[in-house]
Amino acid sequence: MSKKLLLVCVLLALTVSFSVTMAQDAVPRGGTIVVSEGQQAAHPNNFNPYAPDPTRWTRGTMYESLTLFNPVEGGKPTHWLATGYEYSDDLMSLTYTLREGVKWSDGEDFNADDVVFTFNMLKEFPAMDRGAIWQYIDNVEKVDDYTVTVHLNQVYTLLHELIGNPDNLTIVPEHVWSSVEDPVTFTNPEPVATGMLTEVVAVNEQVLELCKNPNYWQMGTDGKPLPYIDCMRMPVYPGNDPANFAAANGELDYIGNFIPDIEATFVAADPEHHFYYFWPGGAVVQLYVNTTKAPFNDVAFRRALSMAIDYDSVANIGMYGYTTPANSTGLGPRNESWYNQAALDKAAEYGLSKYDAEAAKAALDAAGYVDADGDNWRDNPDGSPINFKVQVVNGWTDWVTSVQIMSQNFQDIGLNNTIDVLDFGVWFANLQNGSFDTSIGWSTAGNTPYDFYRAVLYSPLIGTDGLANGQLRGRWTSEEVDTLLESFVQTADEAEQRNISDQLQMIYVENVPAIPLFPGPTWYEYTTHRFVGWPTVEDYYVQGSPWCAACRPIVLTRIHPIEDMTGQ
Amino acid sequence: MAQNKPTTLVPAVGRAVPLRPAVRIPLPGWLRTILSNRKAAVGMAILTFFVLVAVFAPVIAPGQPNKMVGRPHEAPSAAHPFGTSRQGQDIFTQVVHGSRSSLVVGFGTGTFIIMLCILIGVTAGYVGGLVDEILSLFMNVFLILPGLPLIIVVAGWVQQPGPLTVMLVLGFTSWAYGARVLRSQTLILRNSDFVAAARISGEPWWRIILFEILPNMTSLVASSWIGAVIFVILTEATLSFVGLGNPNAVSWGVTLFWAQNNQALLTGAWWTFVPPGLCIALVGFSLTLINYGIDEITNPRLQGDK
Amino acid sequence: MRFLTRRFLFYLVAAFVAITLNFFIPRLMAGDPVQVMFAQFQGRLDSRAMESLKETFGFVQGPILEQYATYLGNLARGNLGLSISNYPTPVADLIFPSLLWTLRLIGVATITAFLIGIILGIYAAWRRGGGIDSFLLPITSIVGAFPFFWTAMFIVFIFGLQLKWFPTSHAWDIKLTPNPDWSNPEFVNSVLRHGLLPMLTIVFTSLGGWLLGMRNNMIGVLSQDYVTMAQAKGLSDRRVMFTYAARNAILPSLTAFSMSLGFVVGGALVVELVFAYPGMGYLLLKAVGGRDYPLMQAVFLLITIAVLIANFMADVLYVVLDPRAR
Amino acid sequence: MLSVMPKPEVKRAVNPDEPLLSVQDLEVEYHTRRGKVRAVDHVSFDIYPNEVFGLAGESGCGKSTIAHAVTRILHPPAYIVGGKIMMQGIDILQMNDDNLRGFRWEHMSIVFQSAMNALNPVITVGAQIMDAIQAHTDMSKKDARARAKELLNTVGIDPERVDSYPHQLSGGMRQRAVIAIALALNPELIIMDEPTTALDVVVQKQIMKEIRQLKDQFGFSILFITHDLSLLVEFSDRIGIMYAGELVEVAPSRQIFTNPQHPYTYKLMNSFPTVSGPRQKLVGIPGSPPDLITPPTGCRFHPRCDVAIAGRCQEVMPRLAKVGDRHYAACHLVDEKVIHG
Amino acid sequence: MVSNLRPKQEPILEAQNLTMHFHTGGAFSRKTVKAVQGANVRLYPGRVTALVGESGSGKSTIIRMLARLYSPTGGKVLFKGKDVLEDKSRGAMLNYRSKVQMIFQDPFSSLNPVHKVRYHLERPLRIHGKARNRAALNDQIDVLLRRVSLTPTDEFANKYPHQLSGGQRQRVAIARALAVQPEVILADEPVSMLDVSIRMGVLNLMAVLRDEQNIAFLYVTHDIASARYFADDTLVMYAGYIVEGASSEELIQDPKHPYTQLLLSAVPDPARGLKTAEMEVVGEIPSLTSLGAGCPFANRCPKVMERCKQVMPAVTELSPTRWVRCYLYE
Repeated sequence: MSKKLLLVCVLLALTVSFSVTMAQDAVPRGGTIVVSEGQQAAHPNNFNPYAPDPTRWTRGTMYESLTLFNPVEGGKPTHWLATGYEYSDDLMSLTYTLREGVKWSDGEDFNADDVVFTFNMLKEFPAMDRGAIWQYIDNVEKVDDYTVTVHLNQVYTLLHELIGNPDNLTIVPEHVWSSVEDPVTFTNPEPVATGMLTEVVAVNEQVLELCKNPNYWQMGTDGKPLPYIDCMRMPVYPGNDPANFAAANGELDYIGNFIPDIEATFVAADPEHHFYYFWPGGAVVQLYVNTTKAPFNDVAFRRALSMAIDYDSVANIGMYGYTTPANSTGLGPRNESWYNQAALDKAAEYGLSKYDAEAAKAALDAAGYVDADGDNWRDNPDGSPINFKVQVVNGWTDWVTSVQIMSQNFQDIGLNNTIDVLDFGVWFANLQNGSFDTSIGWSTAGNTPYDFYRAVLYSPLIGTDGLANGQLRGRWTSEEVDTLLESFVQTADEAEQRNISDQLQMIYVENVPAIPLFPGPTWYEYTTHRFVGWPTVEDYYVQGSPWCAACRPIVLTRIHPIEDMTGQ
Repeated sequence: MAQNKPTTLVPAVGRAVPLRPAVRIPLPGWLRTILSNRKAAVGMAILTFFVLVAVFAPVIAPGQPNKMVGRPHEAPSAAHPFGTSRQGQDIFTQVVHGSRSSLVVGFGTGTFIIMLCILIGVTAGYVGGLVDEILSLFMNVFLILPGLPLIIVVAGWVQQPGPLTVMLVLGFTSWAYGARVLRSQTLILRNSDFVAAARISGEPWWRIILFEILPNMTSLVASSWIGAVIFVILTEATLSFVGLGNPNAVSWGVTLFWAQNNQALLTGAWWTFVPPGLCIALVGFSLTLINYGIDEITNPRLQGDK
Repeated sequence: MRFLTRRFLFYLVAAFVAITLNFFIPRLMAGDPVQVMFAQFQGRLDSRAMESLKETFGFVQGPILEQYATYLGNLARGNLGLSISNYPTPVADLIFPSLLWTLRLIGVATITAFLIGIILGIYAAWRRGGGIDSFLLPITSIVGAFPFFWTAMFIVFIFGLQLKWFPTSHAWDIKLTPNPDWSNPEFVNSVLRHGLLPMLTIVFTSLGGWLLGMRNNMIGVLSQDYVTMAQAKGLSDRRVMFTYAARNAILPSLTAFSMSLGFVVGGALVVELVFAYPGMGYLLLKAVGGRDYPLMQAVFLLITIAVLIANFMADVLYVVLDPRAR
Repeated sequence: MLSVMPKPEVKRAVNPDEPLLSVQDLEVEYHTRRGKVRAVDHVSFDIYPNEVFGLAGESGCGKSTIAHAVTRILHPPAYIVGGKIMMQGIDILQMNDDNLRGFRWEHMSIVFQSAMNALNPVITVGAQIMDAIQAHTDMSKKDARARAKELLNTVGIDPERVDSYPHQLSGGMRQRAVIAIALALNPELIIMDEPTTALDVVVQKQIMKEIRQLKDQFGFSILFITHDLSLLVEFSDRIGIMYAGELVEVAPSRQIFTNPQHPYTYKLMNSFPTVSGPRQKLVGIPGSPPDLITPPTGCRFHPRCDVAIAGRCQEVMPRLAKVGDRHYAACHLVDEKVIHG
Repeated sequence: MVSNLRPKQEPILEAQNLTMHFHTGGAFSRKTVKAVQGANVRLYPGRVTALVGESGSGKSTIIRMLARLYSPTGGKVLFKGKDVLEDKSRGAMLNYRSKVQMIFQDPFSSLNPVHKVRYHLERPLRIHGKARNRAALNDQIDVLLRRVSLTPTDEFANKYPHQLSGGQRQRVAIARALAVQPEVILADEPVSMLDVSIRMGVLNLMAVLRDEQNIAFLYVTHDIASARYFADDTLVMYAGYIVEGASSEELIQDPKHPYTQLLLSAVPDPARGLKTAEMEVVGEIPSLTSLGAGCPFANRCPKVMERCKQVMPAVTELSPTRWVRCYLYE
């Protein structure tokens, strides 16, 4: 019996007691919240949750997943279509107990057949299996109408997280989808779903408007079906400018925009009602260095680079002060509970991740990187000149600015470098095939450090074609790391996982395979002109950003109008 | 009421003095000719100003234009006459240095385009026949195709922002108008008696093109060239603005791109987009004036009464 | 009618060239466009889906002519392909509503600009040295020297953000009705309000060209004997100005109009972008930004075809105005 | 304030000895960038009813400028700076625009040099005739159309061509159409500025013959301008010879041809070959006409004149003086009767 | 007077059955303008042959074919008995042009406005190797300008065309033609654009060249009176056909072809007065695109016969010195 089950029980109890205590409170209902995620393409008339990008909004809100994991609380589960899950003792199977009484929006009952159908559909159409969950699954078995067992083909103790992510798996109705010939290109114009927003009122070049599912299974604290709001409206803004004008004008309620100078533009427009919180829980952005090339193959050189960067400027100017410098382990605030203090101390000892140009110069001098030919630029110890490029994607202006700062920092310590602004396709291909010197780039963030270190260091990610997948950009690998990563997912014991994590962090600090710059901020603004109940800085009950598929359903079940707007 | 002075009918309507065919004064005098026209003279003055700014940019505004020298979005002050960008760069320095790339790209690409125009237009006009039919068809087709979308599509594929790309893309997509104009002029000149006379004198074809036809098209070539330069400067700014330029470069278009990117409108940082926009417009306007001047010089009818 | 037939054939050729360019531009570029095109499907599509996608876009294995045939075949069936950024939505579905907005906005704006420019040009030439000639003409040429997008930004800044007279985004107020409803007068009113600023921007920036062109043509025509003779015949100024002078002077302007239509449309697309107007301009930029090549190509094709149709309409008008072209 | 000249009921009832048109001391200048050009300098002549008065001279001598000045269709940069143009006793130059509009075409019309340019290419010839009629009368559209057809018939065009556009007509027909427009209101005077220059001789012959017939039929006068001396002499009743903006000789055409008094006229008459008569050596006139921005002092012809009187012709400008019956010449030699025996 | 048409000497330049059909209306059009049909022209040293016709009759096309500016659709051009059209090489062309030169109608357009007079004269001298060095060049230019009475020569050599009057320009054009020391000069309406007072000067200059340098002239004009004045022989052209040829005086005194008669009766001539019997003529010159096989003058001819409309008559020789293409004289 694992601690997971225990957790489930506790949570169930919590939920129940919560509902009970609040049951008598009347909550204002109605209204249409206006949502923007910034610049947005026209909404296609497509409600297939497995279509790549534009149907993001169907995931979680229209089509639901089994269990949601809250990134803010280190992956605390909120059960949704499932009421619980449990790994077998040999960790080779994962059994879900499904919620009873859930109905599809057309009135049909939701049951295990739908879940099994959805899993198998992903198997049959790998194009839809975007989370690649079937790489760990052998088969999915219906135990009874409300129990489903997933049989694994190898031990992988993070499978529940993969399955829980609405971007990877949301359950579709078998009675509708079984007759769909090619679900990959199916546009699902008349969606039948279990989610809270299933009624399509408008979908056109300017707006997407969804209204609530009359049969929704979740109950509010007032004992009536959720959500409290009637509808959700997503206007299309063909640029950040108009979206931000609208935000500043108070036309929007729930916002995931990047807004420059947000205090001056958005908050100052109405400090009473305009709020934001850019929780730095996103993936850490790093400066990748190509460790297959000189001088980047020299750890001393990489350490010097780590000292040379003005992290504060990068965070404040490049990133508008919306994030803070990262630490040398590469882990961000989302994994704060996993931080290895020993590794951080080690980093401090080396002087890593701290802007000190003099120290960087000294480090370079010590390692033999001095100006040999008198051109005022440092050269390699063998006398060959150093001249490298810093790659960045065209149009990603926060990164371009950050790179401009770093390029200047490197020049200041005598390193000759230029900026190479590339089209996304070229940039991406260069990172994949290793034809770059240094480049800014994203990493991966998960509920445990595993996701980050696997993406950045796990050598099998270099495919047989020589292309690096994940974010294995710098190509620094070691067998030790590979073994550590493999053992992490073969145990469900958190203590052992922590031990592995500590070792990985120490290795990262010692070897500097890449230079962590800052954790990615998550864009989230909200206004309280019309609606309340938002995650606030004080009560950040879930990640606020509407971009988070696992979070927005939770937000939508909490918010309600200030005063009753039903019938308006 | 008797009038002392005889009136003339509708004095507003111009009737040309029966002038001889337009007088073309060879190079030493071309500047004098242009300056004799008031519009062109004003245009030349503005353009000269910007050329001087470009040449003496390091003197006028010393320092790296992309260097972060101040706080973000400082309003204009003595230290930063045009304020600073969101990145704390000095807009004045950027605008001064931007004149270099804007003018170089403008004139460089404009020259490249006009070369293409001459090559294609004169070939079509001079060779005639099937070659002309085919080239003319292409000219007309390219003329009618919506230029900017085509440029954006091509630039979208090219994926290598930079002056060379701009030059090639604009050259590839924008040669048609000038080529067409030069072709029809070549056709006229090719059928003129003096070309026939040159052939009868035994002049070889290349000398006829270079020494008989081209010198008679100088004003046309000049105005097409200037037109191309205006087009390039505006289009380059537009391309940069929509994010198809190199955001690390220093040009007016790029400064505007960053202004837009940092939501200058929203933050009220007008100083980040007004100066570069004005500069583009002023250079464009000065060139337009020069073109009007050339038009008026070659087509006396368009001149004012005095 | 021979003239129109010839023009029609020419437009067919032009359309064909545009289609062909669309096919060859990506194939002439350095690097492997297919790889770039599908880079963003990284890990999201399996190989079978990729293959079928490639086939849809004509990026099939085999000789280039075969690819070309596939591409033409798809087009002939009206298959513009599937959008990459909005996969698997057909490109046509994305474009159609935007196309209508663009046609409405740019159509009305260019025709308005042309008509105003023509009329002002007529008067500028008729009263040489008068108000229009010495005052309005230089102003419009200065305005015309600004990049379209800059003027648009400026107008948004002043009238939209500072004075708040007009909305700065969208083609209609979505709070009024989420779906377009042309039977609703409030909706129509909203469309007009939203369209006014972008339209004025396009009108202001393109007016100068028409004005100057018409003025110069008009000056040329005014010195023609038939105008002098019409005056001598004792005709009213109105009749001389419009039936004798303007009717002839407008012909070259009309030709210039059709030739620069493509240019104006290009500039107008950028104006749409600044005004967050849900038209093709924004779609094109979106497609370029998102490397949605099928969408990009389709936008270009449709804009081109719209321009060609507009040109043909200008030709028809030309034939109506000039008996010599009949 | 002048009123519109009343139209006589029977126009031809005017005194044949009274000049119909009297041009007195007419001065026209072109204001160019290089300076003022005196294109017409103190020119005076009369035209009598039913007379063809020809003006001859080389290109740029001012003959077309006079034609345009008389009809007041000179445009800037040309300005009438002095003189009078009296039409039946009223000075055309004093008319305001409204008066002029009513006067012109009703009393005086003009036929331009090139019919191709004189006809509006985008409207039918019928409409262009009707325009003229309807601008001056309150004739209905239908009547005006009938009149247009009649006029076309008069000038020898099939009346059914009334709906033809200019480009659908041949060169000769176009010129006839222009003449029809000029005849539309039956004016007393028609000014013809090189009406047949663009046509070949056979068609020219036909048209000139028709003009003559029309003149005899309707009794109008013609101010006829051409550079073709043969045609001028053959067609005109009287001829004025112009040189460099000045009228140097006026005489009946026979007399001009057979007994020219001014050296320029004399040389001019000996400059063109003929198809009849003896084949003789012709010499032309050496030199070229002067640049009018800096015209020669004195007699403008003196630099090309081989009989110029030293010291006099260079300094004193000769005035037009009577040398015979209706024969005037502006030459210092005229008084002294030294020329041509 | 020695007959031109059956001369004792050989023609220096001869056009045999020269034909020119132009295609118009673009690549897809089948429209053909039959500009010249079966023209025969002979030029003799020291003689002027005039080619008279209305504008559009094809006379300029003939002269341009002889100048080898156009390639004829059919027929031959013989120079001193040798067919020259065969050899299109640059050498052969240069050789031909050193013997056959041309003067254009419009002196305002036949001189390139960007070049000085000196350049216009220098180029043929250089191309044809008439002057080896700068000094020789200057001498030659001096001689040429003197020949056409443009003195002081230094002054004229340094002028641009726009600084010259029409007559002076035409003299420059003549000087340019003379530069290569040609044996034939083709003059395309050389005086029609000039003022009456200076025409004679130019014609007389050419007459002097004919006499002194024994040059053969082809004089194209629409003015039959000047043909009579200047030319020894005259050919009359109508709608692409040469319809009559005779010595000039004979032609004027006794025109045979109805068109020639019409033309002469139409020419205004004050010396003749208005007494001539006028021919009643209708219609205008036919369109060259729609010419049938018949005589093109048939539709206007007062003496037209049925067969005139079927087939163009062949040449009828009336005397050793004249011929006509008309059924009236068969």
